[in-house]
Amino acid sequence: MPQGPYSDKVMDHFMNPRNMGEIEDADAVGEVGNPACGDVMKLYLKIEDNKIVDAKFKTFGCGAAIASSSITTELIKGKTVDEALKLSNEAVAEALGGLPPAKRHCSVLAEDALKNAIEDYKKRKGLT
Amino acid sequence: MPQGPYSDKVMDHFMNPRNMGEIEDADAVGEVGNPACGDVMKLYLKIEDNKIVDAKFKTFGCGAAIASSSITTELIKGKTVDEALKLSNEAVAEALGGLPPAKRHCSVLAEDALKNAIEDYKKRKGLT
Amino acid sequence: MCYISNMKRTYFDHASTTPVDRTVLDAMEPYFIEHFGNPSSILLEEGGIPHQVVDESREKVALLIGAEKDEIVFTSSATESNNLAIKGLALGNKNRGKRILFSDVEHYSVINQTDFLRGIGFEIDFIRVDNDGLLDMDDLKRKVTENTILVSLMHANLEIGTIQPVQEVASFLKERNILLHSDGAATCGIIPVSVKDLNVDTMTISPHQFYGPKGIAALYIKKGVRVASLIQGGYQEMGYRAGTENVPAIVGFGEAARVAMEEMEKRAQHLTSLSKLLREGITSSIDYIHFTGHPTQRLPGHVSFWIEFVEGESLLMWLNLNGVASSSGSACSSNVLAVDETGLKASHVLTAIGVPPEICHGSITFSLGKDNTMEEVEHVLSVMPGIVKRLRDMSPLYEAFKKTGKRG
Amino acid sequence: MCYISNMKRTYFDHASTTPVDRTVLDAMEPYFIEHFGNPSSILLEEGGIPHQVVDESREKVALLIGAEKDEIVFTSSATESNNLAIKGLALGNKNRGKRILFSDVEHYSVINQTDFLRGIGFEIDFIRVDNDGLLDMDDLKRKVTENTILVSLMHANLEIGTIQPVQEVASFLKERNILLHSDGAATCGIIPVSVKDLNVDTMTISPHQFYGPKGIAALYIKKGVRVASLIQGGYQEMGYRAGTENVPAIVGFGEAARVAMEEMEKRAQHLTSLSKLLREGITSSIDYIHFTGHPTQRLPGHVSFWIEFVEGESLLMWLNLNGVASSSGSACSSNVLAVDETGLKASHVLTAIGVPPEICHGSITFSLGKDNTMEEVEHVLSVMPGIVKRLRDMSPLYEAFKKTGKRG
Ligand SMILES: Cc1ncc(COP(=O)(O)O)c(C=O)c1O
Ligand SMILES: Cc1ncc(COP(=O)(O)O)c(C=O)c1O
Repeated sequence: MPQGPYSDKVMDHFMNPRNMGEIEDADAVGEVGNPACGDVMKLYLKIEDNKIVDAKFKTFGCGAAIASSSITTELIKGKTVDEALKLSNEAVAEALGGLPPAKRHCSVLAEDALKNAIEDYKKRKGLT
Repeated sequence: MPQGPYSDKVMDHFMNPRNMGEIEDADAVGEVGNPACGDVMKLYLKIEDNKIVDAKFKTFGCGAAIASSSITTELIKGKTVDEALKLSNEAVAEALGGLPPAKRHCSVLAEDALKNAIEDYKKRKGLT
Repeated sequence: MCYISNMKRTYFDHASTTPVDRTVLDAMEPYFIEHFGNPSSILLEEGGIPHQVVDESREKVALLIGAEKDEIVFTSSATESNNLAIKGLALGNKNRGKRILFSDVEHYSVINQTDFLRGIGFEIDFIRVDNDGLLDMDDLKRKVTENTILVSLMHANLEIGTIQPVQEVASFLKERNILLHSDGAATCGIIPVSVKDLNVDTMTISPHQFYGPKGIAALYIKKGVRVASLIQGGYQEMGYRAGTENVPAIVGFGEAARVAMEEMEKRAQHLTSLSKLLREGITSSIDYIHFTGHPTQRLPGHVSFWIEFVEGESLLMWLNLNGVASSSGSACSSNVLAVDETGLKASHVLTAIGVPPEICHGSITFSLGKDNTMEEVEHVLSVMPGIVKRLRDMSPLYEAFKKTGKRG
Repeated sequence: MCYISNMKRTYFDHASTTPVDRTVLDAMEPYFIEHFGNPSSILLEEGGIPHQVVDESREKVALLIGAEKDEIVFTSSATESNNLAIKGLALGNKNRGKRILFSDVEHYSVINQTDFLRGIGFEIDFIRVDNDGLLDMDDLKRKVTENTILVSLMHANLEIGTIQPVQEVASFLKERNILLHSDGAATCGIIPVSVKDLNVDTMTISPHQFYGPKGIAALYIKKGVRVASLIQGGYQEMGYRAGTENVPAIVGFGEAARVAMEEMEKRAQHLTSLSKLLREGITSSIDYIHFTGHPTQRLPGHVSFWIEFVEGESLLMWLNLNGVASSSGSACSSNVLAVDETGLKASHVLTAIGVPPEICHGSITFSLGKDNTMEEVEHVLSVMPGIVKRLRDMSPLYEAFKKTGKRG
């Protein structure tokens, strides 16, 4: 069968998103995007000893946005906060087997959501 | 089978032109047209007692020009000179079952050839 | 993207394109090989039949919309017809004025001509529509000036289904000697159309929306109206459109038109009853849903809506994964292969009918066809609620709404 | 106009159009009904295969002329390609100048753009050709000015068969930063073409001259060259050409291109040997005959000539009645269905190569194809002398010539 615009990896994460949901007692929450633009991502992190022990997301958006959020939670779980901060949107897109040019902003959004959550974490910890 | 641009009558006269040839001792000869325009008609008449007893033509030109010449010789044979003069290009086209708009000038050429021949006749007779 | 292979497909996207009818394809077949000749080669035996069948097809297309045969010009697509009509009318009548008006809900093949037209000296303005998508007559009256030569008002919009009051607009414009083009791609072949009654100057007709082939369409040009050609060359299509005739496609167009006329009433009844069920079923099973377009003045078999807290592309993709083909005015889906993000604007049609962009994130259009069945409607109704629930469960916007009762 | 029915036809008019190859039609078939989807609907399963096959066809067409895939834009005909190229290059580069040059032997789909282009502010001039139809380089040099942005020089002319020195012209123009469009409708798919070697900016490719379908063609647009679109609308063909893709025709184009590449050498050898015989046979049996076009730099299988004291349309009609399809640059035959006589001018191509209109009254072109046979050549050779004699016997011009020895 021919490939649609999305890689198999994107489709897999779209159909079977990993870590979808809320963390009630999250140590950090990041939310980025704008309803008027069509994408909103919310990322919940559980952090112990500076290490991300759990991550969940809720996303409103297109297939690429959902897949980007899903893979991001997978990529950061087990990482230290500093390691996680190094995750770039390119790395997110690459982990998904690539994104169509018009959808690159979705991986940027995922990177932003992560940065936003870690900022929240640092704020809560009084680290900034 | 579908009809081409020409009526069956035109095709018949194109394929089997009537009265094609020369009259050696013609009483009148008309020649009209211009090689640069692609059509030249030459009409030979044999006239006795003011009556056209024979008519022949030679024509260089397209299918419509050949058919127009051919039918004109048929239409005028047996007519008096004055009757023949009344033959219009519309009558020629009509006798052919019609001509495509772009080919109407061929029937005009036939009318002109006839007029030209009759003029020649009158000149020879000193009638003009 | 076929993850659930071998699933029976429910095709509810006839507005996008339709399969060619078997009878239409059968009619086309002889003109690829057996009667392949050039219709302009009329002095050759090879040209005879092609010439004749092009002529007969022109007649059939003319009949479909109540036109004369020599008022039909074949083009390669509805898009080309709209371009020929608008640029051709503009250039053919530029001595009378430079102002052109488009309705706010015209198809891209009309509105995207704006830059080209401005570049060669024309002035474009847009006429508003109301929340049902109907042209705002007051706005039309305000925007018509002495300098106005042309208005483009589509007959019906494929995204929201609304049928425009073309006849009424035509009457108003005729009094002012202003030309009217109407894009009938969504109506001709589907509902009865009479160009004489509608009183339009030009109208686009597109067969691949009614089981005819792609790569062919037509423009009705009312006798006496001046339309400059856009594509010049040989003397085909009475000089309005040069290029060797696409004979098989023209024959298929004619056949599709003939069959459409014959079956129009039957098809419309079938479509109307199916779409009524579909609409009722969706209404009763999904909350926070908003139907778009006019409730009654609309295309048969056309159901369009947007759902709060549900993004259009994701909904479309989930429907697809469940075997259902629909289309979406969603920002994303329409141009997912664009080279950059400039294509990702909200649908101009939804914006025009006043749908708030901070709540609506893409609409879905179900456009049914003659071969759709009750079972297919039921299948769609059975999968929709689960998909909507799934996407809402995942949505931070829905989460916030449930907690606060506030939207957006 | 079938008077001699059931006569086996000898088709020597491949320059006008060719039948679709059976393998090409077979390749097209699945895309009318089974895979009818809209290639732009890439989020739907229905769009997947159509999208993919359009992509694959683009690759095959690119390969045929040595281009990159994304340098190929599908259009509806060679005529449209020529219009897109010339108007598009003109409008896309109008800030650099307003002067455009056409060779004197361009096809109608180039020269008939003159009025449109002048109407929007461009200046057109024509470059002479020599008696063999080759571009006059000195005239080109004389006519190129600071203000010149574009030259259109066809790759080969279908009426006289001459292949132009496109590469040489390109080198001259590149130094002056002037764009070059070349109409390859007569060459691509028939002789080897490399757009990189030819160094053109745009080139027209037309499959219905090499056993592909009608209603589809392409324009090569060199990467980086600015071409404004002529038909605006949705985002198809990378924005150069809007409108739902004609999938079956595109697939047929790709297949025809693939087969043409594979068989090109074999076909050309066959054509060359047949046309050599044809030419020799005509030469030895008919007097006062003049072959047109370049003796060696010409299309394979192409024999063109005019005969003194014989009018083109009559000759063409008699050949047709004898089962032979040819074409004629004759004033009359080309536009016999025109609404008036304005179409009845002598061929601009014959005039351009210096054929005296008072002696020449239309040329005949035999363009052979891959399926023609030696027997067919012999049939043509057997009927030609009789037809010529018949028409001369009937001609007052020939009568005068015989009597006076003077022509015209
Ligand atoms: C109303 C309307 N007009 C024109 C078009 C353009 O049609 P095409 O892409 O076949 O040229 C469409 C396409 O869906 C349409 O909906
Ligand atoms: C050299 C050349 N260019 C363009 C064309 C136009 O082709 P079409 O009528 O298929 O658009 C022709 C037609 O014969 C041609 O010979």
